[in-house]
Amino acid sequence: MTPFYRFQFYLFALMAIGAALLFVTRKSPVSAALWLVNVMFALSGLYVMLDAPFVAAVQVLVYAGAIMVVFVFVVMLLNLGRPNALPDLREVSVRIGAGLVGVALLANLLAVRRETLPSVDFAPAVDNVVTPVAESLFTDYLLAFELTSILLLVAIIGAVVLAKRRAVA
Amino acid sequence: MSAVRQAVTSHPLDGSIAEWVWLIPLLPLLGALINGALVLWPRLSRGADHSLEAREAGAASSLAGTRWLTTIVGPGVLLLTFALAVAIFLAMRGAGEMLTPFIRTYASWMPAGSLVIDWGIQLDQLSMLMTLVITGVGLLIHVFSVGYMATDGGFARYFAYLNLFVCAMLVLVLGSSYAVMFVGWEGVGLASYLLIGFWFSEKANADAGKKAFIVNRIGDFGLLVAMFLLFSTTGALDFVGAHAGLAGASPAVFTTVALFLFLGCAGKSAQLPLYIWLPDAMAGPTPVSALIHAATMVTAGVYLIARAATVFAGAPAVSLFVALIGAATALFAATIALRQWDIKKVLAYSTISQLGYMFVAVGTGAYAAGVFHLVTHAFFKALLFLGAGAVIHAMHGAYHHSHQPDQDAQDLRNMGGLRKYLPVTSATMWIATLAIAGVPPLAGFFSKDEILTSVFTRAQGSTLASASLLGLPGSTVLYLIYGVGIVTALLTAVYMTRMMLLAFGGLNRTGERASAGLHDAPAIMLVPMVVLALLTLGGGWLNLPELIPLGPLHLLSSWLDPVSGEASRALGGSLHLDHSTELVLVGTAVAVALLGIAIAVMKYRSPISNKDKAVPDAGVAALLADAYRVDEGLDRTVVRPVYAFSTRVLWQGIDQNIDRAFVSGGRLLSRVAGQAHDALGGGDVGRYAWVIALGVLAVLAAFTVR
Amino acid sequence: MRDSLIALDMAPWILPVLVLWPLVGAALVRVLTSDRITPGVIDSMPTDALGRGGPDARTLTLGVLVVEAVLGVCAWILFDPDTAGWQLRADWTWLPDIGARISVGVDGVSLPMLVLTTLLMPLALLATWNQITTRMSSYGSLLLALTSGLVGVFAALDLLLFYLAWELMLIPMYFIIGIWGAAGRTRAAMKYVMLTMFGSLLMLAAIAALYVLGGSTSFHLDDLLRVSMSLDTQLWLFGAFFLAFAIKSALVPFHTWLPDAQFEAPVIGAVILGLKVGTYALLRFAIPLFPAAVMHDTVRSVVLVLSVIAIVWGALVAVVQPDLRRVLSYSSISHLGFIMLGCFALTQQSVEGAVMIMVNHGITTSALFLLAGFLRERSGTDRLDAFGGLARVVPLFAVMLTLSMLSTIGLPGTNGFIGEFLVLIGTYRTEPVAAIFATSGVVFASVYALRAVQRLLFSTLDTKANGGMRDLHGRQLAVMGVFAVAMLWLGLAPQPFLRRMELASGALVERVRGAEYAKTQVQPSGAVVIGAAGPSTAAGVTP
Amino acid sequence: MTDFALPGELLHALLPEITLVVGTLILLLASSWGGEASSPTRRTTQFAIGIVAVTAAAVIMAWMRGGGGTSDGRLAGDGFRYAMDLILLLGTAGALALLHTEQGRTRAYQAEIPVLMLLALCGMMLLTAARDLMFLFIGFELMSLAVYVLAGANRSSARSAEASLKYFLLGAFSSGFMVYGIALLYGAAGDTRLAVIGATAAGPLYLVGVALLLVGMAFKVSAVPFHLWTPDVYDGSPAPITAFMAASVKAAAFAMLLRIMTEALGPAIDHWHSVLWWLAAATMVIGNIVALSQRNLKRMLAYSGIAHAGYLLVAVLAYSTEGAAALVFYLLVYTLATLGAFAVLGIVSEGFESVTTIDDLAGLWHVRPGLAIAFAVCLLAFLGFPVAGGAGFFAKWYVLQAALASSTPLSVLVVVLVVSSVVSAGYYLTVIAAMFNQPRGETAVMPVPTPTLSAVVMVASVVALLVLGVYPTPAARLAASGSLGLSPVVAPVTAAAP
Amino acid sequence: MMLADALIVSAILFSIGVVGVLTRRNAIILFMCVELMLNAVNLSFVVFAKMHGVGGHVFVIMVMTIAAAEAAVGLAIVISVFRHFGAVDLQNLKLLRR
Repeated sequence: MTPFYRFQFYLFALMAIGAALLFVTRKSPVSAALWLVNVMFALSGLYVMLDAPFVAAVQVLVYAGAIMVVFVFVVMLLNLGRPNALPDLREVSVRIGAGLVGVALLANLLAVRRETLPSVDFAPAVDNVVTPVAESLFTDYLLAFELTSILLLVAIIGAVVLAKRRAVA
Repeated sequence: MSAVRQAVTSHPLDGSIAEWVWLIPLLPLLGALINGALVLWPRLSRGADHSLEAREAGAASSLAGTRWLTTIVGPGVLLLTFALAVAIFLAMRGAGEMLTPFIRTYASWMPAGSLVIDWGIQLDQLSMLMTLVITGVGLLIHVFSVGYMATDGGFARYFAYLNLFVCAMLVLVLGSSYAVMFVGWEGVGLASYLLIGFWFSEKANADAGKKAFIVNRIGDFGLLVAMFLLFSTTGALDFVGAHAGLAGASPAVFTTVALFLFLGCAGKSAQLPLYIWLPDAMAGPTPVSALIHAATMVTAGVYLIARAATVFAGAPAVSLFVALIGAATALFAATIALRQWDIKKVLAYSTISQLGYMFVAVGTGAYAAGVFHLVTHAFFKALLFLGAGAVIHAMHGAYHHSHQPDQDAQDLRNMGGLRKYLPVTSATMWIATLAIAGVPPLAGFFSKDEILTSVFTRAQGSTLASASLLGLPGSTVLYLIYGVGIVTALLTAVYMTRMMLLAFGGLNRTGERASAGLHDAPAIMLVPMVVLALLTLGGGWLNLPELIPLGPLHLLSSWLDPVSGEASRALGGSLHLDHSTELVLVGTAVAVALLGIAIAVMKYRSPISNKDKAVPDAGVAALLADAYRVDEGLDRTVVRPVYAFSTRVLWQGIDQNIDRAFVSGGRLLSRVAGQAHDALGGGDVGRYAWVIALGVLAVLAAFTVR
Repeated sequence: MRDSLIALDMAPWILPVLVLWPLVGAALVRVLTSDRITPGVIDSMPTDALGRGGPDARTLTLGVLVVEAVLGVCAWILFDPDTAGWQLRADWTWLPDIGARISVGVDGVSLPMLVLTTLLMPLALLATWNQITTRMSSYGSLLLALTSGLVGVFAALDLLLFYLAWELMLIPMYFIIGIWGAAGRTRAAMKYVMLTMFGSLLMLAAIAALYVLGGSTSFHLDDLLRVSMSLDTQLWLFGAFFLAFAIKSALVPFHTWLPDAQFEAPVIGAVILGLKVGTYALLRFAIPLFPAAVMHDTVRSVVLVLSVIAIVWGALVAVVQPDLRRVLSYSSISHLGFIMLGCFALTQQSVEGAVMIMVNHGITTSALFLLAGFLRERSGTDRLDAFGGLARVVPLFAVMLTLSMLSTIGLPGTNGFIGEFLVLIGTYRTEPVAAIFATSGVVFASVYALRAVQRLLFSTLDTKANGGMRDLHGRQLAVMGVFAVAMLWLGLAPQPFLRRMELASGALVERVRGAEYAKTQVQPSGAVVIGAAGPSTAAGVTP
Repeated sequence: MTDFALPGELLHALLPEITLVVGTLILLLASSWGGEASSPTRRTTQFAIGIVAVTAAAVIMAWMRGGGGTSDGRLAGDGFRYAMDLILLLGTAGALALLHTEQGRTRAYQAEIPVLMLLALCGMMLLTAARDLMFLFIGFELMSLAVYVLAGANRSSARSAEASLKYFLLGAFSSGFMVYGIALLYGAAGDTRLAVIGATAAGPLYLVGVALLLVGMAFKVSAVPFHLWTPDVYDGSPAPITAFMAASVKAAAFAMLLRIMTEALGPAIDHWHSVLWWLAAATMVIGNIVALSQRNLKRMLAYSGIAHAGYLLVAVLAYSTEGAAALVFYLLVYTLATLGAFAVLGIVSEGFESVTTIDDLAGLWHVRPGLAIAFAVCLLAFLGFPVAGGAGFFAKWYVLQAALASSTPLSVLVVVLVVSSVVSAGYYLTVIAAMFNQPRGETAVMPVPTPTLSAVVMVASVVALLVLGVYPTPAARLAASGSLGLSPVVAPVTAAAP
Repeated sequence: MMLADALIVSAILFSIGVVGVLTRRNAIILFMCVELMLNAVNLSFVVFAKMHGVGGHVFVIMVMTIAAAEAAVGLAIVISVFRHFGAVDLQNLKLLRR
């Protein structure tokens, strides 16, 4: 593992964390959404470094590219582009409390550090990163794959049912 | 009805008329049922009438139609019973000496495991004597009642109750076990309750009945506990078995049983401190007072102690205590009787006082003397009450006819000079008065003298004299009792003479209009009085002392010897006084009686003013007139606090608050919980998320914090 | 008579029929008759709810109950007083998976209660004939369902069946109070059900625990009697059972629901609430199942003290009650103290006495509640201060009231005396102090009873309207006559009952008292082996 | 070369689900075919009930044939799956019937609503079958997404929309925790199969994973303190959907919970046992106490449902075959009672703008005795009252028995259960008292005549409850055989119950 | 070493997501915070996939699909709510309360 590799890793990590912090502190929905996109890009970088280029690609394409766009679209649709008259953030005391909760949560989650993780080789494996995913997806997790189709069907029907303009009897 | 269990050994009375003894309590019961049916029958057949007047009129006409039946049945059953009792008595006399009681069991009553309680009758000398007194005096009083109650609307009801009473009283004295006796014991209490409250439309009368029953129940509590202790010690409740089973029991058992028994006796026989019901019991019709509250029921305590002589003989200290209480009661009641204005109240306190004498007797182990006084007292006190009844009857009639119903027909201050109007009544009552005062040769003299003599004798030396009570030597206690007895005798003479003088002596205070209506009672009432007067005159012959050998000596004592003689000797020893001492004692008693009469004559010779102009009593006299204000005191210290405690603390304080706490607590809980829960979320998703996050933290912490 | 019944081979099915017949009857009544709707409601009524014609619901209900009573008498005749153990048994598989059985049987303790119930129900219905006139079909079927529950409680030997019957009583009673009760009915019914459920659900948990401890194979009492438990377990489970039964039978301090429920309930409800199912169940289940707990010193002291408190408390509070019904309720609470005392003193006499009080209470208090009902029927109230001098107006009523009150306070010669006397004399043998304190109850009892009698019957007739009051007549008089005969008969000659109780109560005492010896020989593990002697001892041995 | 064809084994194992999905897709096409004018919702609903019936037949066939699992251990073919499937199908069928009635009245629902219900059912059936966290998660989300939409099914109602949003946001939030837990468990075990996870030593990763997974499931079964959404969502959703959520969604979530607990979380029992203990206790107590103060019937039933989740958690905690059987039986009874109660609720709430309160039921018995009695039976079944409440008693009984027979007897929890049941009597009986003891108000609205399908649901539920209340053996046997395949992989350690 | 660090980053991002949920009132942003949480989880999956093989990657793909579906449904719900309430501020959504 090269120091540069390590530098890059921490750079993306810090980027993600920083962007996430900015995301939760923005008042404007649009800027918040954009900072979230930023987080996703940083994560995508981390994915690459963690030997998951396919996931990284999907992350950028689907997550940042599709899902977040929908978000921004809805924000715009509902004319929320400018900050509301009401502040979106809750009162300072709530924010401080939330921060404390977050820290406590983190402290608890960090119990996972007690686990000794195996040391793995971080040399990027260039070859054939998609095939194992595909094989797994279409054999062991075939059912899951098929199920996602139903899931998406539900999403479609749901969206149609809820959002379609219709004269209600 | 056939005997279920026959005595194993043969008995002199086997096969005699005594086998019919079960009829004795049943005949009066039959009378009660017939009379009861006569009362209720018109109601049964005329239930549909809607107006009270119509119904009562109908019932009254129906009753009038059956009045003759009641007149026959009421006293008639008593006559039959008395005849049967006499026949059995004669059979007993004829059977010679009878050392064991004649016991017949007819059915099993309460068998439960080792507990055997049978419906059984025990006929022995004591129960025979009591039966004779009850049926004899009872018969006379029934006859008297026919006249006394002649105009009362509740004629049949009255006889139903009275017959019921006689039945219960006979069960009481004939029962072969404590349990069966208890049936009669409570039965007479019930009959007494019903008869005291006979004119229940007056609240005071009903109250008096209630009070009598409740106070008696306090005594019954003692009796019950005594039975429990007897059963757990001896495993038996019949007299023979239980008394036999006590042999060898520890003195503590004897003492405890005797004490609790005495509590029962004190209640029934109106001893301190449970006497309070008896004066109030005068609310009942006067013949009832004569029969129940003078002659029979109130002496049940004396009977029971004589019956349980074995128990008391084993507990000398308790016997002393009994005697002491008896003496105290005698004196206490006598003082109150000094200042009573109600003729029946005087007699009532007099009865309490005389009962005290009887308890002195049975307490000192002179069971025969006690029973003797019981018998003579039954004669003269019944006579006094009947006389009082005749007076009241006359006064009431007079006031009624002169349309002065609000005048008190029982107040001595309204009487005076009645001798002129009621000569027979006056004469018979004077006989009784002299008897109760202890003037020889009347019955009261003999019985009272025997009691005082036996107390003095035992003080000289006996088991009792050597026992001790509360640290006092027995002989001291006995001398004290003797002194109290003498003082009481003096007071008895005083208050009785006072009563007689106020009622019959001096000038008439009834009033112009009314006095014209005063006249002696009809024959049906006078005849019983005369018979009782004769008995009072001759009653002393039942038990003549050696000192006065006018006939066969100690008839009663020797008759009762198989029942209580042994116990009597165990307590009293066999010491005999020499003739001179005895003579002095008799002389003292007679002198005291005469002195008392003299005092009263001195004081009440001069005419007193009418009630309306009477000066109220003051000081001690007022205290006596108010009977030491015991009732008021009890009301203030016991009755009202208990009521207040029940109402304020137990009921409203605790019960209702438990209730309220339950209901409103539930409501409060649900409301508070609901509100608290709303405060948690209140519809705001953000807050819900908060709760979830905190929940996550808690769950996580449970897993990660070790 | 008995032989012919045996010849009919009635014994094996009489109890199941007794339990099920009222349920069948309830269905019949509901199907064949319809609720008579009060006119005011009809306007807003859809036509289908108006119902059909058909026979009179009351009459039909009465008919069913009379048949039940006849069957009850048959059971009484079939019962052999000289045989120990369960009789008239029936035992069918019910839920094979968990081992629950429909197992019924009676012994000398349950038989009197069962027969009493079957006889009481038609009498009570007859006496309250005109008091409930709305929705009689529902009323009749609820009453019948309730009867079934009551009989089931007395007959069940399988604990699950018992529990079902136990709860089956609750819902009809809730509705009878809640629908036909007085103004405060909803609250009273709610309180009754909530408290009872609290107890009975704890008991359910205890039954489950007992069942699991016994190997999860059977609910039969005989089998559960053989379960061995440590003292601690016994104490906990006994506590749950005891709480259930103490609440149901209104032991101080769980008694406050009773006066309210009996006050608000229609008369027949009050009568049924007076049936001592709680103490019966205590005697049948809680005491024999947990002998070591029953003999535990602390438990005994607590229960005995509570019993004595109940006796005195009930009597004292009864003294100051303004209504006849409340007086009666509190007198019940006082009686309950005697029953508890008898159950826990555990001598032959006290146990027999306790059962006698249960029976007597069913007779006497029922009579009194019916009388209170007659008062209300006639004048709309039973406040003591609304009356006075009634003895003049309604002498038959007065005689019955006085007789019943005397029975309540245990006057010798009435049935009340037998039970109290036996309980006290038996208790004195083992618990003299408690017995002495309890005996003081006889004094307080006379205070409340005579006060009520005096306020109602004696004094002046001060209310004009009461002068026109109608005396007992016809149906009511006949019913009351039966009660009067029963009171005197049981008071003078109770041995038909005592004889039947003898063996059962002896066996009970022996079973529990026997455990006392075992307690001295605690095994190393701390477990007390109980009932190892097998079903023959459990079922009853000649003492 | 990998064979990408759908393996026969999988087809075999998923026959009921495939039946359902194929039927649903056909229905979807058919429903859009009709166009809007003909208001196809009721017809769609009827067909949907038919599809449910066919699926039920498929389930029964699969069960009778036996051994329907896959060899890779990702799908179970045990009795638990099929028994739970049947309960879910029952609940769905009932909810569809109620929807049919509701639609007949309000015409507020689109034809796709029954389709969504069937798709949600598909997710639920996956939850009962899956033994792989990935399938479970997808099934879970499938169910959840459909139900989020269903909560907002009444598009004309703001309350419905609000319920939908609340449910959605909180559901997504909690499933975030859950999926994080799954990730950690995957990290600890290296596989998503439950069996593999269950054979893993409980390290830190594992424990934190269990904790977060628990949170996610606790949310879905609405255990305290993750329950706050329940009353709002039940209140705002259309009544048939509420019934669907109360009965089927809860049952599916419990099926998932039980399977995961038993097959995957054995190694951590020492840790989660006490946590779940407290959750169960708090759920029972708080659910019941808060329900006391509710006047709105749907909210009251929501809190009652929360309390029932607590009872069911006790069955889970028993951690035994008996516990599993008790859970199945309980869910069956709960489904029946819920359907019956909502059937009545649907009828009596006709004509009310927003909420139906206890006061609206006052005197119901006097005008519509049948409705009142049916409702009372269902409430008493919730209460666990014997005979009158029918099988509700046995449901509680089996739970009690399992809890006490558990290797770590849950005595204290049993007492909590019992006492909180008494509290629950407080609100159930208040409703009953209102219906029976109070007079019908002058101005009270007369309930509509009972529609056929509602009547069928109501009567069938009540009769089933009552019959099973006297003779529960058939259902108990079904439940018992429904739990056979579900014995704990790791024998429960003697855990320290608080 | 870096695996552990990556997990920590994941935990931090997750916590930030939770904090966001707790501090925001706008439904859409709240939903975005949930998306952040999912992203954090995905990072964990990828890390574990590095340890255990591609199963994690498949899971990430599934999560993304689900997130997409959720977004579709969620935003539809938001729109529906907006139609009724004219806002998506959670503090305005208080029809459903006691």
